[in-house]
Amino acid sequence: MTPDLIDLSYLLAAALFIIGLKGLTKPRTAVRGNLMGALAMFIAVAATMLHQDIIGWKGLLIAIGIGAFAGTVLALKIEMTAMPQLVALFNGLGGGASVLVAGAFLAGKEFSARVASESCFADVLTATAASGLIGAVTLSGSLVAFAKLQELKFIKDVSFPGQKLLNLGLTVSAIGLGWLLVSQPEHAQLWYWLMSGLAVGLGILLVISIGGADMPVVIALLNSYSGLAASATGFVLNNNLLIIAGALVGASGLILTRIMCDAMNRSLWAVLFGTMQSGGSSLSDEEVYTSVKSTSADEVAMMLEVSQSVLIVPGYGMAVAQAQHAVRDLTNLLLNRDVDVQFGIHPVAGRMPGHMNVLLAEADIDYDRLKEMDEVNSMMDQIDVAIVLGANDVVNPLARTDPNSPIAGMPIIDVDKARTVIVVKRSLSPGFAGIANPLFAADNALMLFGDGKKAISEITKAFDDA
Amino acid sequence: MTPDLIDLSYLLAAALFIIGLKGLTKPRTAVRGNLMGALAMFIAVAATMLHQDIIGWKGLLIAIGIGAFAGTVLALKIEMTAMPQLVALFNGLGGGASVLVAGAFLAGKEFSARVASESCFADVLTATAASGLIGAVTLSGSLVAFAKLQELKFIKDVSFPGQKLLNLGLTVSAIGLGWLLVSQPEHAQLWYWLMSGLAVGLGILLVISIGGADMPVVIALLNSYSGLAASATGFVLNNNLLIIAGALVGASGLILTRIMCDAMNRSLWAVLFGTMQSGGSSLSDEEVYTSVKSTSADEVAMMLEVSQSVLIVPGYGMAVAQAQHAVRDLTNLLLNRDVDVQFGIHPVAGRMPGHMNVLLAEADIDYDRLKEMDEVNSMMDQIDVAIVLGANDVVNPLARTDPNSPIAGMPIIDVDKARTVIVVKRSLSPGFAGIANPLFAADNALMLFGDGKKAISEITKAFDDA
Amino acid sequence: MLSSTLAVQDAVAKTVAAAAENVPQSGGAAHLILLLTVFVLAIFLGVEIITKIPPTLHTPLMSGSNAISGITLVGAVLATGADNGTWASILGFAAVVFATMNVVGGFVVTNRMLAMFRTKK
Amino acid sequence: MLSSTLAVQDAVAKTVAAAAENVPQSGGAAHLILLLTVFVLAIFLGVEIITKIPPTLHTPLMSGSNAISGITLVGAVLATGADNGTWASILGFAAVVFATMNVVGGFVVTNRMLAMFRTKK
Ligand SMILES: NC(=O)c1ccc[n+]([C@@H]2O[C@H](COP(=O)([O-])OP(=O)(O)OC[C@H]3O[C@@H](n4cnc5c(N)ncnc54)[C@H](OP(=O)(O)O)[C@@H]3O)[C@@H](O)[C@H]2O)c1
Ligand SMILES: NC(=O)c1ccc[n+]([C@@H]2O[C@H](COP(=O)([O-])OP(=O)(O)OC[C@H]3O[C@@H](n4cnc5c(N)ncnc54)[C@H](OP(=O)(O)O)[C@@H]3O)[C@@H](O)[C@H]2O)c1
Repeated sequence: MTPDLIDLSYLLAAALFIIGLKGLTKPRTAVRGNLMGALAMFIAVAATMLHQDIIGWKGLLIAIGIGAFAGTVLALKIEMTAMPQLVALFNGLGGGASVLVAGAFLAGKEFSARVASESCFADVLTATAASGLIGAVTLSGSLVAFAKLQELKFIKDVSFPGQKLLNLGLTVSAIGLGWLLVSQPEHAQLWYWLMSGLAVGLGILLVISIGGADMPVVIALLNSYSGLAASATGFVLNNNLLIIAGALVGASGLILTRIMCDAMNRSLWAVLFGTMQSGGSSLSDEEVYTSVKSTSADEVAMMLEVSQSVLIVPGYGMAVAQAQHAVRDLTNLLLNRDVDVQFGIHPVAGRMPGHMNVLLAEADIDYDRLKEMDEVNSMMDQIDVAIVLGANDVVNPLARTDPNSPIAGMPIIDVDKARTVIVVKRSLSPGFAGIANPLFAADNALMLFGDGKKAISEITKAFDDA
Repeated sequence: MTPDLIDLSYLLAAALFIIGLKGLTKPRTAVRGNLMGALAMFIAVAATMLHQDIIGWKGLLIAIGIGAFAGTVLALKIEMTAMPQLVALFNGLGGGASVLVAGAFLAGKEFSARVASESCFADVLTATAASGLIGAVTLSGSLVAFAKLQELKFIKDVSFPGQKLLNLGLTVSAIGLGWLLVSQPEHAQLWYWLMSGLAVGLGILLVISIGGADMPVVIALLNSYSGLAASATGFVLNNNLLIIAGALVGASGLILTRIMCDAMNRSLWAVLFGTMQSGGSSLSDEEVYTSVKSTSADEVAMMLEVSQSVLIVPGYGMAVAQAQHAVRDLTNLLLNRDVDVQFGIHPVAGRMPGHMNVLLAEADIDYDRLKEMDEVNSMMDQIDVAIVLGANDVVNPLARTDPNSPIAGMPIIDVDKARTVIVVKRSLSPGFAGIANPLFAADNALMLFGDGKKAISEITKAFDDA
Repeated sequence: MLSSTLAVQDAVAKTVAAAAENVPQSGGAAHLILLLTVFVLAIFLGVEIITKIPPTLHTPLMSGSNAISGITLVGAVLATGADNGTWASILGFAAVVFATMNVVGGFVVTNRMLAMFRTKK
Repeated sequence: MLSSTLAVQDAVAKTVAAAAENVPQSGGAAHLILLLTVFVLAIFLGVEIITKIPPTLHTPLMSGSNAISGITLVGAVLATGADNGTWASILGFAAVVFATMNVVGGFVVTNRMLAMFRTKK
């Protein structure tokens, strides 16, 4: 294949990536969109492999085989609830690949020839440094995020005095090494790997002090970084497909980050530097939980029997309990008995944007029943029974009432304004934000303690028997 | 200014054009968006003038002065109703500029040097040919459109047997000349001007047979062409600002064209090749207009007094009569007396997309009162009086009922479903599509014959006196 | 001496050829594809943005984008300004006048229209 | 002879310099700005498209765009495939494995998720 044909294939691939992303704007076209993206990737890789300079066919095919096999197995075996971790893991691998590609470029023959002829341009070197720096931070940061989300034992929240100063120092040193790389191309490899090493450390330190539930924001941000790293690699290799695809991902990650921050009413800065003071002002548990009433599955079933419209507000607990199939059964039963069922989806319920939607889709619940926060809030007064399933922060009225609470100003789903609220969770322990929830002690609220899946199944059974 | 700085300014200008267009997505930010576009253009031109090779300062400033003066005067003097013509005129000028720029390139020193050294690349020559061809069609086509819209005497609809064949022949010949230009760069100028001459003829022939009211589609299409011509010029000059700005305009024109065609339920093909059979099946005037009832301004005023909600559906006649200020007065009076007034805006009412919106905005009517077709139709049964002001085709129920009518399937505003319909126009003569309108003879319809502005003023007066 | 000179010339020819090969040519196909990429991206971007513009603003969009299409003015300035001989200069002069009318008139009239929209609230 | 050779050499040097000047260099600033333009356009385009994606599809978007970011695979293939010495090949090999996992895994898991959305209706 001539270089020009390859370039044209890259252009085609770029267009397909764009059309594929456009497909994701509608559920109906989303599957096709994703396949277009995969096709684009296939075209790009195939065209590259037909490049005249490619000689190491065998090694290449082995490497691709290993990667494809491992990726597919992971992707097919993973539980839907573990999606955040998986994305973090893949993201880290992508970042790692950027580091290695830029490293291989510096180790390659073309580069030594350029150094010898003193025609190594500063722009290419800068891009190489950026690729390594961003890639390495993405790699280690993502792996730490993965470990935290997977709740691996060896990882814990680390924070020590002077941490910010250390981070700053590391950042400055890494950039300094990058500068050395640009100005002393003859020692490029040395500076490059030193820089990447520091950046790996930086990635670890940056993420390790961030709370588990802020991870989604971090992952989106790292996703954006991995895109930017790919773009930087594109500048190194003078390859505009990499530049375009990387920029698309960069934009996507940034926008998701912003959406999440908006929905949590926190600044990106606060997320990254952990300035959420867990419980700055808030009231103690004893003060809040004075009059908590608990209920049983039978009682709930009886209430549902006399209801006309039920709202289910799922949260992270539904993911933990894997309760989505149980919820589907209950929903179908209720619908059969002419009870209207809706779902109130908070934008940051769970641990990823759209987390609840995916779980409920997995359980075959019609996505027309999933309503966004604003819509649900505007019809809250017509709801007879609201079932809060493993959600906590996203229904905490303190966000509205207590301006000193860490979640003050975060928009919430106002279940407290429904006629009756049933809260399904295992205990009175707090959610991610670590604060008590006065909803549990509200006059119209009843607690149904227990594992989410078990509780919902019991309600279904009691309702069916009645 | 070094070439690199100029390139950077171009990049900045491109970004500003994009941000400016984004501003046009909301009325609130539209003014700023337009100013950003103007700023971008200023930056681009200023940076170009600082180019080291620019020496003919004086001539340049004179030319810019003349152009800026003439453009400003035209823009400030023009009536809002004449907007379509003005856009057509400017558009033609833009196309003409493309032709001249590509011509100047071929006449210039750089080009002769390239020919001498035989390093004139086929791609640049192709782009030059495209620039000239598209530009010339745009030029003459737009000027014909201008003359038609301005209703200049010397122009009339021309169509003769074999016209399509002639057009085809001209197109093929022009392309052939373009091919000669590419393959014989030493005679480039000869082939270029021959080709452009043919293209001018082609532009005239293509547009001259198109009906006056199809002009907006033609203008949008020509606008798109002028963008593509600018892009082609960008390929000639290796200038990516031209490429980007041209592509943006190209996309804009194409989308507007499609929106208009959709709203008229006609294919672009049918518009371009005039396959609208004026009155294919339709009924004769005598058949349709058996029971037309006419009314007076006083009577209308009396009806308005007992109404609660009034819908005004403006059309091209409002533009002709310049009745928008009279409409504003009537609207304010009605609102003062607690009569609700809404406007039903059909997407192709008038002679340009958004034509009615501009006129009503000129008269200071709140744009929240302007409703789109679908919204209006869904609340038509609550309308007491619908006033059709100089609209005809866009309220013709034949579009719904007569599958053989030329406007069959065109979505219309269903005023015939309102309680009472008042139609304000000068006679029973047809609108653009040239077909009779059974609405005028409907049981619930009353004709108020007369000039739009006069009729509305009389109603206002009668209403005020009452 | 002759052979030596020839050898040098040969070496020279090789060097030149190598130089020409190593440095990708700006006029070459790769460069063209890069420009094409820019074009394709801009078309996609244009479509995305324009489809978001509400019908109310379609007339200003038409005149505004018309003004933008006058960007050929940049090309016209380059054509007139350079020392290119009389004929090219005349063409360039006319091109500048036309394009400036398109640009300035287009932006002014669009501004006039949009200002009307702004007055209310 | 010496002087003649020198003259030839001088001519040669000039020719080379001229060749290098006439052919705009692909690594030059103009080319860089062109790449930058592509980058900027793609960012704008990305923002336009992504803001249109509904919340329901945000998780698939995250994993799908993650898969796209594995485009570094193209770079990795170039790095491994070329005859670049052992060290570069090892780095390239690892890069290909990593990037392929990212790409294939990402698209497969996204497809799995989206297929769930499709089943209903
Ligand atoms: N989605 C995102 O993109 C995103 C991004 C960043 C941050 N966040 C944060 O994550 C939080 C999400 O709020 P959320 O309301 O969904 O979750 P949450 O506030 O973290 O609360 C989850 C609740 O589920 C309960 N739970 C856990 N396992 C359960 C099981 N097996 N059965 C039943 N209940 C169980 C827990 O209570 P028990 O232990 O008593 O059972 C816990 O209170 C917000 O603070 C948000 O800011 C989300
Ligand atoms: N807007 C666009 O973008 C666009 C694009 C392409 C085509 N078109 C076509 O243009 C047409 C637009 O429909 P329309 O309903 O707005 O207009 P129309 O069907 O052309 O009818 C306009 C009516 O206004 C009346 N009129 C003219 N001058 C008047 C005056 N001074 N006072 C009162 N009435 C006057 C005329 O009747 P009298 O002579 O009896 O007064 C005429 O019947 C459609 O057919 C559409 O397809 C529009």
